[in-house]
Amino acid sequence: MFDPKVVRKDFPILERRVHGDKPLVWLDNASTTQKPRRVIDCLVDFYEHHNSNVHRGVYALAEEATELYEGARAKIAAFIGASGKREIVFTRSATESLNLVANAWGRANLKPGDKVVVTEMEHHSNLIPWQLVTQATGAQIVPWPITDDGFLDLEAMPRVLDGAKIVCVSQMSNVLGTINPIRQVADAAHAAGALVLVDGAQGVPHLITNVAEMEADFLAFSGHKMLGPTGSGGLWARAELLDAMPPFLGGGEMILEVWIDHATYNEIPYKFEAGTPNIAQSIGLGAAVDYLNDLGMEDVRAHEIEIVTYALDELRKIDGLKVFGPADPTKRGGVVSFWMEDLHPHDLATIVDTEGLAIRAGHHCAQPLMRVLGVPATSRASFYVYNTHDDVDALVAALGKARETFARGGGLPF
Amino acid sequence: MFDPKVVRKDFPILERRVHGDKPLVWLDNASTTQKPRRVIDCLVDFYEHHNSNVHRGVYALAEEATELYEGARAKIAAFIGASGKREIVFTRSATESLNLVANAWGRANLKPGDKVVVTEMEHHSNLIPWQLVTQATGAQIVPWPITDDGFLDLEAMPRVLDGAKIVCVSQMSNVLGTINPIRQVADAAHAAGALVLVDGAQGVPHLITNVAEMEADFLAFSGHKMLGPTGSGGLWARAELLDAMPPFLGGGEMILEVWIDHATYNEIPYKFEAGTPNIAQSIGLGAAVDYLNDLGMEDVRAHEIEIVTYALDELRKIDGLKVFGPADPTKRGGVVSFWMEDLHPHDLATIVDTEGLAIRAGHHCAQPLMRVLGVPATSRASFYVYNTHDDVDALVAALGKARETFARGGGLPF
Amino acid sequence: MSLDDLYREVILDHYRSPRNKRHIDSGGIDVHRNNPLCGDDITVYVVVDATGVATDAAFEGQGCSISQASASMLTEQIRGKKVDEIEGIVLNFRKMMAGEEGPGEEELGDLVALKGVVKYPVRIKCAVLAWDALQEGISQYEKAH
Amino acid sequence: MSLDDLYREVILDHYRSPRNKRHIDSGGIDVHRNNPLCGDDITVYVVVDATGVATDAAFEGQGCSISQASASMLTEQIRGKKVDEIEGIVLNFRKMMAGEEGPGEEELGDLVALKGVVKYPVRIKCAVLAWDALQEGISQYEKAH
Ligand SMILES: Cc1ncc(COP(=O)(O)O)c(C=O)c1O
Ligand SMILES: Cc1ncc(COP(=O)(O)O)c(C=O)c1O
Repeated sequence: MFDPKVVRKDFPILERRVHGDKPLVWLDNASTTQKPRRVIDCLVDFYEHHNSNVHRGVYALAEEATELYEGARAKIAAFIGASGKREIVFTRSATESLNLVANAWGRANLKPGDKVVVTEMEHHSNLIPWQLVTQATGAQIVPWPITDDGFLDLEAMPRVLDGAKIVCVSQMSNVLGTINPIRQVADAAHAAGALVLVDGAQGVPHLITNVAEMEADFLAFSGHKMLGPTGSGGLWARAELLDAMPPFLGGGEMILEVWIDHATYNEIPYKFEAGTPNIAQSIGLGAAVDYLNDLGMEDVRAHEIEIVTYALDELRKIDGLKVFGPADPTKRGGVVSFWMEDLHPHDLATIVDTEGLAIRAGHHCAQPLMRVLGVPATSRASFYVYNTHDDVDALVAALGKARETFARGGGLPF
Repeated sequence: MFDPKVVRKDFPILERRVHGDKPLVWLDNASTTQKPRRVIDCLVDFYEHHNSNVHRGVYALAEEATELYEGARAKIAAFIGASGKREIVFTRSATESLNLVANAWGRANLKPGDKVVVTEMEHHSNLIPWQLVTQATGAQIVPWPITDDGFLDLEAMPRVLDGAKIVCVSQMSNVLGTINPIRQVADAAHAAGALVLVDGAQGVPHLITNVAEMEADFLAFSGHKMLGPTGSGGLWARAELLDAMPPFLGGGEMILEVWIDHATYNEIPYKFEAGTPNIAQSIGLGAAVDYLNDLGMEDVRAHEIEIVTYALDELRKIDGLKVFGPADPTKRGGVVSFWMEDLHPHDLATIVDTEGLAIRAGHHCAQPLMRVLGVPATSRASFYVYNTHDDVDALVAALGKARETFARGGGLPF
Repeated sequence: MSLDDLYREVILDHYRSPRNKRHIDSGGIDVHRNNPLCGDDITVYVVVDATGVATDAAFEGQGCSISQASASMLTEQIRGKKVDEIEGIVLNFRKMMAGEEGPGEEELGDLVALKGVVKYPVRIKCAVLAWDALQEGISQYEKAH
Repeated sequence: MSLDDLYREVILDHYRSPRNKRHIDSGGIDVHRNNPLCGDDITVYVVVDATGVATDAAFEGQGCSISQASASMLTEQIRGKKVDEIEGIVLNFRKMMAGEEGPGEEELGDLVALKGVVKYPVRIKCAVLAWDALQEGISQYEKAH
């Protein structure tokens, strides 16, 4: 098991001080993670030694860049248990991956009246693309409700799946931390004739992910949330599905033969990678995967359970603080959303920031979920491999300071 | 006027040797350019000191990252003469920008029978997106022919513009080097009631670009072709157009208020930047713009004319070598495509590679143009600020070696 | 950076006991604004009489202390003023938020307490949310009259 | 890296004087393939008689010396062979292109000259283009028989 205090040393930014002399405490990992030296060095090495476009050149640098880029694809395929690298499409982000599915699969397969199931805990990135495509095709969105303790309502499953064409579900909620039972959902969805799109933006960085075991059809993920560069991410999909889908973006690299008014398309995954891709970023994501593999994803998950257990225990001691989502740390990831009486999350985040802590306040791109929870916003601390008990203690201390600033009044201000 | 031999020193990769001890001669700048130390350092500084998601956090790092990201937007707006930074949408590449226009503007505005004009010299990235959207909307593509000497056929202009909804034209051809008369095209197109989409992937890096003077409606550009990181690029469009267009990708950041089945959208440009954008890359592009501004775009262009003049002179001395595109260096950019008798470009590129030279062989993502030129492929050398006469001399010498390898036979092998 | 600059007592007071926080069927100015950063939302209501005087002003919505206090102070500050005077107040408030020193502060009354927000750039959006709604409302009013 | 490994004399000879470069209305195998990297394209034609013997083989298309010479040699090498023998040749050729040493090279005849391509990974696609077409043609043939 790794020691997060040792891991921290690999992350140059964690030396930073903010607001004068306050050491940075990074607790917004659900938004984006920091980058280890190895990833930064990988980018520098690429630009200083191998920078070239991929696939199209016959010269030495093109060959090197292509090998690095395709090597990263293979690493990612192995990391999530894909059956081969042709099932991995590089994108900028989980958002782009989800839009790719909604557009390429959705526009070709949805008809008026078709049902697209979206859970009430989905991020806007797994909702708005489906709003846009259902508006264009005449299909409709069916929300899948959640229970009071923050789980998918499995009792509602038969009803929502009835007549569904696709089910859009996050592997882990970016607000509640809930880990969803993907295999169970996939089995039921397939029995009902629906495909399953998993938003793995939060799950892939934190959980052991194996697409073969999940039995899902699509998995979107975000490289910058798993120690990779900004602008890295991808989509896994079963090869048959990718093969059958029309292209999404058009341009160089995704074609075979082109005439003015029609074209034939390249094999997968290239059919879905139009134009110059995020080359250095995808290679950097490969380096991040190497780093995570060296830590070991079992241990990444074990550390997460450990720190969330500690954080939940400490936060629950605070009077007037309510934590959202599952109580059992083994059923949730390292995302802890909470509400502190009398303190709007926005004020709270500003105050803890003056102590050097980066936490998130707001709707976390999940406005429908905020309505279900009955709050306008939450505060959210989210952990990763470099976070320690000290960070939790710093959070608790900063919350004390926030409480002092806003001496107690009466109840929720809304 | 800068000295390219001094400029070279800013580019670490130009120290590289390939195939043993051959110094790298980078002549594939039309595909992607190398990165100066300043851009690489900017990326490292971002990841080591400021890495955070943008726009959504209230803490110190989010503020710093947002300021850097929006600062880069302002630099780019100024660089191309936009009236403000709200007219700049960050994308991954010119390809993504062109797809954005085809999808967001095209799907909302094209009807069966509408005409989309695409020049015969367009890159696949400014053609395939229009194939996809015309197939979806029932509109049709009208090719705008070129003349024998590689210019847009202006005599055909009234015919192709008649009834056109949009004209898709590159600022500079990535095969012929031709600089197109955008202002003239825009005036005629507007008089005919059509919008003008300029593919600036080649033009923006090499020419002084001012969107106000161009009078176009959309300008796509590619950051990685102008010294910026891979994964950088953007779209400029007139604010009224962006305001009126529906969104393209859906997700975080591009929304205002979200319900399960509908949403309202953020103001421009954020409406078009769904999810975590290419943050470090866009900031790096800002650093590239600083670097180009320090060189001075007038001088960048002057250097280009100078080196192309020399290159054309030297290449024309080679027996059996045909250069495509305009003969006058002031009417073309630093892209030189040619055919050498008896030598397929693919073989030629392999041979010059063994001498350390990176040139491109193939259709350059412009298959329709290859048919017009009557060749299956061309060889292409393309220049930028760090290229010198020595590089041209090395090319000429390597071509001699290629000729030796393929002792002369008879004519074109097709 | 001192939090006391941001969270002045008068701000916390307006936050805890917001003035004029109620719905008005104004028939006049009635504009909703939302801050996509944090989900705060505010609706500003102003009743303008035939002589162009704001005889009543109120707000609804929820959000952080800064957005709520700013809205509360806004309603107090514009009540009984003429529309063109109100435009002056909007201008002076925006100047203060842009960090410009200057005359006109005395007209802002309690609102001067929001001056500290300038040091917290991401929070400026919170402070101006109600003002964006008010300004939009005034433009609509002026177009209609 | 020596270019002589790549551009052996026999390759240049097949490039300059391609064998069996013509159209056949084969009624048998007739498959077109294109290399999107460089735009090379090849169509392979094979006439197979009732006993499963390739009585004629030819190609058309254009491209670099490697793709053209490879196609030219292919037609020579498979002529007069039975379909299952041809499958063995395809396999041996692919093995050679994958850098595997081994028996079977003698069956490849002139094609052994293409061994040097292995050191130029981006050019392997050129060498196998005609073979991809042939293999696709054989599958189609076998499905139909
Ligand atoms: C559950 C979930 N889905 C999607 C996204 C969007 O991912 P990206 O930032 O890569 O666009 C996020 C992150 O914000 C997320 O938490
Ligand atoms: C004229 C032209 N348009 C578009 C593109 C595509 O740009 P990008 O590589 O940024 O996708 C290119 C570059 O390949 C180009 O030369």
